[in-house]
Amino acid sequence: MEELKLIMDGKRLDGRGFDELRPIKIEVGVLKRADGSCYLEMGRNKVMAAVYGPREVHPKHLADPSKAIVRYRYNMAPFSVEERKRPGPDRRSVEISKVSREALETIIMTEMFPRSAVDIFVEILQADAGSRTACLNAASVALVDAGIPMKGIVTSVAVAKVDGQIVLDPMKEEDNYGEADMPFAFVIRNGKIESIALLQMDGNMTRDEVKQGLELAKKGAMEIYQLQREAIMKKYRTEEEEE
Amino acid sequence: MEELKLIMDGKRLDGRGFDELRPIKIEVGVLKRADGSCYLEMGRNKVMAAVYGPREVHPKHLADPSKAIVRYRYNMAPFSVEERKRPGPDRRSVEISKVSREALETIIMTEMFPRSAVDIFVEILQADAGSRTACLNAASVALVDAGIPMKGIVTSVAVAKVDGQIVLDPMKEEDNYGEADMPFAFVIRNGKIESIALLQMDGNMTRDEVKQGLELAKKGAMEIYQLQREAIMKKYRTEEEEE
Amino acid sequence: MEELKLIMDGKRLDGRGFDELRPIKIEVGVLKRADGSCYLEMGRNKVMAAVYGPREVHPKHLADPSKAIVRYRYNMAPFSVEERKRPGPDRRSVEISKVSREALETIIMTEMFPRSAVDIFVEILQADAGSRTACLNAASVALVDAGIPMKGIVTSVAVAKVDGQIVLDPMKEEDNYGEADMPFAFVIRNGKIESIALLQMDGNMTRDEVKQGLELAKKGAMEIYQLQREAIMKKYRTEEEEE
Amino acid sequence: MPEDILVDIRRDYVLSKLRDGERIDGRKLDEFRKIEIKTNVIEKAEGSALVKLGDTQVMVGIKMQPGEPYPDTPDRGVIITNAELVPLASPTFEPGPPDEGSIELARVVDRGIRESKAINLEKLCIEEGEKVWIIFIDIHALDDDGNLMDASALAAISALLTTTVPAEKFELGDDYPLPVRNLPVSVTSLLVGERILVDPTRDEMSVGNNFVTMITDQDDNFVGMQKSGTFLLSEEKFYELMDVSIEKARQIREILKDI
Amino acid sequence: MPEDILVDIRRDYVLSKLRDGERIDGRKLDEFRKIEIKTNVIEKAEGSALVKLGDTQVMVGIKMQPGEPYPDTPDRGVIITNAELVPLASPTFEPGPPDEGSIELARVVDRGIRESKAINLEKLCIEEGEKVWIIFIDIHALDDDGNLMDASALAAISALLTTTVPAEKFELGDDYPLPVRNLPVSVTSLLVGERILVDPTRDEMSVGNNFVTMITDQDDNFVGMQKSGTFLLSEEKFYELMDVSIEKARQIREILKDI
Amino acid sequence: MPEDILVDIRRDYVLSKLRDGERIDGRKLDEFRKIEIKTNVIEKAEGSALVKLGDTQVMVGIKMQPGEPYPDTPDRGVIITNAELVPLASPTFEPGPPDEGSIELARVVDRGIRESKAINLEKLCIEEGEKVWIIFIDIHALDDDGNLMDASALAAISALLTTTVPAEKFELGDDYPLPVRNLPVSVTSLLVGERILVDPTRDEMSVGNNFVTMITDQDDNFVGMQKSGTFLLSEEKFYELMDVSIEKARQIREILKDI
Repeated sequence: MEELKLIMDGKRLDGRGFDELRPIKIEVGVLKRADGSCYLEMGRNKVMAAVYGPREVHPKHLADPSKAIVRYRYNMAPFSVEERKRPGPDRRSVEISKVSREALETIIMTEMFPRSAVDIFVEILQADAGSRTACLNAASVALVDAGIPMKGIVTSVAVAKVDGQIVLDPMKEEDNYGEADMPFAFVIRNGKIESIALLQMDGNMTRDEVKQGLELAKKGAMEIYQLQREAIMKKYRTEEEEE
Repeated sequence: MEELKLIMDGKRLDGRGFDELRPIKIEVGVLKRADGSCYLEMGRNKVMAAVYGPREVHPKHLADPSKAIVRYRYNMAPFSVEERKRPGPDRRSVEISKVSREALETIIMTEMFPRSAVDIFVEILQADAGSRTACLNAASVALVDAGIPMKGIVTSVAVAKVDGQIVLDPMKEEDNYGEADMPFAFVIRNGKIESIALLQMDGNMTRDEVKQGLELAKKGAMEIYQLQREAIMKKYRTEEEEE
Repeated sequence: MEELKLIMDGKRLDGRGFDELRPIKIEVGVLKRADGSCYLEMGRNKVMAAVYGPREVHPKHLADPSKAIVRYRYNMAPFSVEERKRPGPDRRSVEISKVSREALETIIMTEMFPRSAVDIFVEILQADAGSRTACLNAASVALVDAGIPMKGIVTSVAVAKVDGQIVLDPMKEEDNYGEADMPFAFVIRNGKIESIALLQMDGNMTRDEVKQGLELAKKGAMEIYQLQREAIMKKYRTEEEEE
Repeated sequence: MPEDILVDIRRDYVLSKLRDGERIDGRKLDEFRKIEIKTNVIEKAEGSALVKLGDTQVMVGIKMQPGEPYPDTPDRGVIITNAELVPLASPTFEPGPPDEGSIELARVVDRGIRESKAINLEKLCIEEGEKVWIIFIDIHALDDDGNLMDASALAAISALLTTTVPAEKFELGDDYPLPVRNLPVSVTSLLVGERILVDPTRDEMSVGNNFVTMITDQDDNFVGMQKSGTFLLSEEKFYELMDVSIEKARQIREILKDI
Repeated sequence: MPEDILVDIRRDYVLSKLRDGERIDGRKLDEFRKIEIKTNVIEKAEGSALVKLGDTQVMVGIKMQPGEPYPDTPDRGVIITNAELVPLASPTFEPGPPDEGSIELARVVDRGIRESKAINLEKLCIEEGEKVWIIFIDIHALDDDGNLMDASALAAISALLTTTVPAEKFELGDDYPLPVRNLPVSVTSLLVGERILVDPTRDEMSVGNNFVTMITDQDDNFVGMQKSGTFLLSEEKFYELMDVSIEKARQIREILKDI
Repeated sequence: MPEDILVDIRRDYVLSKLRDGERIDGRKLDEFRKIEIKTNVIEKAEGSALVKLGDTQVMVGIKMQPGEPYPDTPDRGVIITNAELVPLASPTFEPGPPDEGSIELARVVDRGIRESKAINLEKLCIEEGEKVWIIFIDIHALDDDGNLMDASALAAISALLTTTVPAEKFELGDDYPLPVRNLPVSVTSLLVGERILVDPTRDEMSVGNNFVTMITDQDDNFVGMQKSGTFLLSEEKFYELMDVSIEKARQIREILKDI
């Protein structure tokens, strides 16, 4: 394979600097049936999140008498990718659903709703690199929209190593041809990053590069957090105005 | 594809007139284990229907406290068609099972048997055009044989548009190369057609052709109904004689 | 296909006489989590058996109020055979699991443990001819190791017809190119063969050959039984010494 | 309040309004909800459309790739229609393989496209008997506030109208627009006693799943019909449904012509 | 009356009759029920047979098509045997993928055909290593009044005896009869205490699922055996079973010769 | 005693020891259990290894066969990693298709092998774009006494180190050793409050499934990380984990070098 130059003159293929996010668009409360919902674009990712709950658990034997169970389904529409994807979960979706659920479960006050379920469904309508982070950001907003009591908000972003450089929020080409990919999710509380809720990594990074990546991810997460907040507040403002 | 002439000199490929049914053969009570059963041939279709019930529902959570549930399984034997069919339900069978169940459920007095199930199984041993109508006719007789209380009898037949002509009870070639196919099922009560229990259509028909098709279907259904009655009565006569 | 000579100068391809077993190695109690376990080699077969129980039944509706249910899972590791085997049960495994379960269930005192389950899992790590017999021998020892009350011990061995000759414990080549294969399992009690717990056969054998095969199988089973006993006693001796 | 009591209340309300000939959202009996169609919403798809029918939302994406023709139509493209009623769209949808509801939805939508000959499949032959274009029509429900059928059918034909055959990607010459030559329109009605309610909402469906779908083409001919639900249909209503379906489809087809 | 009480009553009745050496339907211990065989009942199949064994009914259809040989037998046809215990045939059968009962049934029937070399597979090679005839033997149970095993084995060999290799359909020359050269016959017995009951009915099976199936070929050689059920078999009974199986199979083989 | 009470007792015991900075089996916080590796245990596999990590036992078998490359890497071999948590290995494992636990296990192990470029996939091309070697890495758990992750990763690389490419069997020239050029090592830690417990046992896991796995290569670079479990990780602990993972991996890598 010919060497692909992903960085030229200090700029990335799409003109971004190393520490810049892709454009983000967030809409809250876009679905009628769901208890909470959010449509989110992050670069070319287009995802829809819905939250149902707290509600009864089916099948019943899955219910936990001491707290709500949290379920998360990351699902790609067949038309969301270059080559049509066969419907239904594949191994990748199952892994992403697991780590995403674990990240969100840390902030949901599940002990307030014993024997019930909080179901989070995310549909990837168009996928680009970082779809799991886009989904987590959308899901987090949908949880707020559904009024689920939470100890903070989850905000997610990836960093990558590309042509030896650590960059924020990699797009498809950087993910495919870069040297490493590292998605994070953070818990943000009182406007500050408190801890890491999701951490994965694959590729090749030195200890220092990882450290550099974490710092960059935190910066990006704070920017996304502001957009999440604005979108939520905009909805509530609109609702108040309508009343 | 070369144009296939399906009608010549006012006759169809098998010599039938436009309003003629294929030969029909009905045998009642042919299975020991089932509560009711019927073997039916309609042209080259050969189908076997069995009814079990009212009986306990498994799994239990499917039971309805206010009435019996009705289940219908249209299943093709692997050897019933030109090219061997893989065992198990395909999408076509699932759709046919649904609309057939809905047709029969309208006449079964389900409210008499709360928490129970009436199971109707139809095996297509040989398939030709119109297998869903043959199955419904067999199932209807099997329900009578099982002694399930009903508000009428369901009789089913299709019409088709072939070389611009509306014909009754199309066979394989007419179904494959015709311009439209329209299966009906009717509820017959006190010897008269009361209403439509199943209605599907695909192809291309004008409003008038649809009307013409409905009239033709009603004529055919009345003939089939007579054969269903005879078959049932023959069985009861035989049983009385044997006693 | 060219004729393969499986017997030359009264010896088999691996130098064994007609009535000789392949080398057998048995280790008891090799797993920590299982209630009983056994690793067994029989020729090139390498199998691991584990027993769990008596324990609660899941799902609960499978429980029998009058006795323990017995479950048996014969499972081949993907790397156990020449060409990689897709994970999960195939039709052959399902049949072997059924007849093996039935063989062991005859000797387990299931009536002592109503509503519970005795689960027997056997993993084939490397397969050669006779893997079902190796598994049964391992499972039988694992049951003893788990302390499951039994009316005897099950010991299993196959015979084959090879170049017209009845031979004991056939290996792969004899199984593939021989004229018949006949696996047996016996119940041994008080050091004597009491009855047949498993019997299958395919190939072509006269009545006399079957009889000859049974006698040979009984001889082989008694030898295996001694090895099973020794392995069990060795473990208990070791445990006593350690105390 | 438990869900079944809510359903009872909703049904009573729908029925009491209907006694006065009114629908709970103020529509006329034969009036569709507001229709919004956005096309080309998914750039990675060969064609796509998001349809809003009131609060019901359905997205359809079209993917195309070369593949084998059916043996009996060696010179024609292949249509494969699939519907996913993902649990995001309704509290009653479950994850898992398609159930009878989503299979029926996909098959009826497919029939409308296929039987109206909306796509000129002869123009999708690459090499007779060897290679033709496979068209995947994937229906993805997003919000089920009733009448997914008509919303899906509308999204399907809208997405097809904006589909580009991706010939370049497969080194098969220049891209070209998918040849669409008919505009099938699906009209679904709910039958409540003697009334016919066109384009029923979820709330109206609380009175029962008594549907008839009729699909017509641009010549007002019928190309597909499906009675769906456990109820009996009189001959009289059948004829009435044909008339209303033709008329409503004509109106909706005007919207499609603007795509 | 609940089903389990009925089973108890039935079992007691079967056992009390047996104490006098009698079966509830008056048959001798080693007597088969009446056998009826109809062949060529499904014209679309390459071969077919409907077998009635008393009230037990099984249909077998044979389909053939060209396909790839197994790598280790590049010059031979392939047999694939499948059994469906459809819920039509018994209140105890469930819809769904084959369970262990139907898998065992299919595999034992298959073994009888295969090991008796009933079909001359060498004559079903089309092009060595590339293309051979695949024979699908599909067992379809219609009414299970006991001993589906022997009914299925009988239907399978009967269907094969009337099978035509559909060479013309695949442009592979003239059709010809499937080369069948042996007549395997399955005999299943129920063991009740010291008694051997040949061809058990459903009612007799209420005493326990203690079966042995033995399949012999036309030279009275054994080609397949299967002990099925949770019970112990004595050596003595094993030998008795061999004798009875050879004898009964001879009788049934006479019927087959008339096909 | 019911299982949940046992879990409570176990947890209390683990926690009370930890308060004194001790582990229940006497190990230091950053100490692995005894590691035993046996290779070439399955002759029919192209490579194999049985790893014991204390009482945890995992077997990995490698099978190789020619197959098609991925379209985007036409000149490289393909790795397929699969894990079966068979019910033999733990009372909590169920038969059936892989659940999320076994999928995560397989994918993390796969990532370590793949991202460290441990296998020189370019040397596994047979014919560019047509045929390459497929490597199946099958992880078979035998006894789960905790930390299957590290045991599986260790068994996988050990098995690969002893794998022979079976070229002769497929008539593709002489057999040759699989080209392995890196030694990824996985280190999994359990987080309990402020403590980091390396290589946790089953009993220790009773305090919660709070794991972080970090995989490093022979240059001490990170090639894979996975936080697994419902807990929050502080930045401080994250850096501590990186240090401990590098250090422990170095020690384990020494063992691998002796294979």
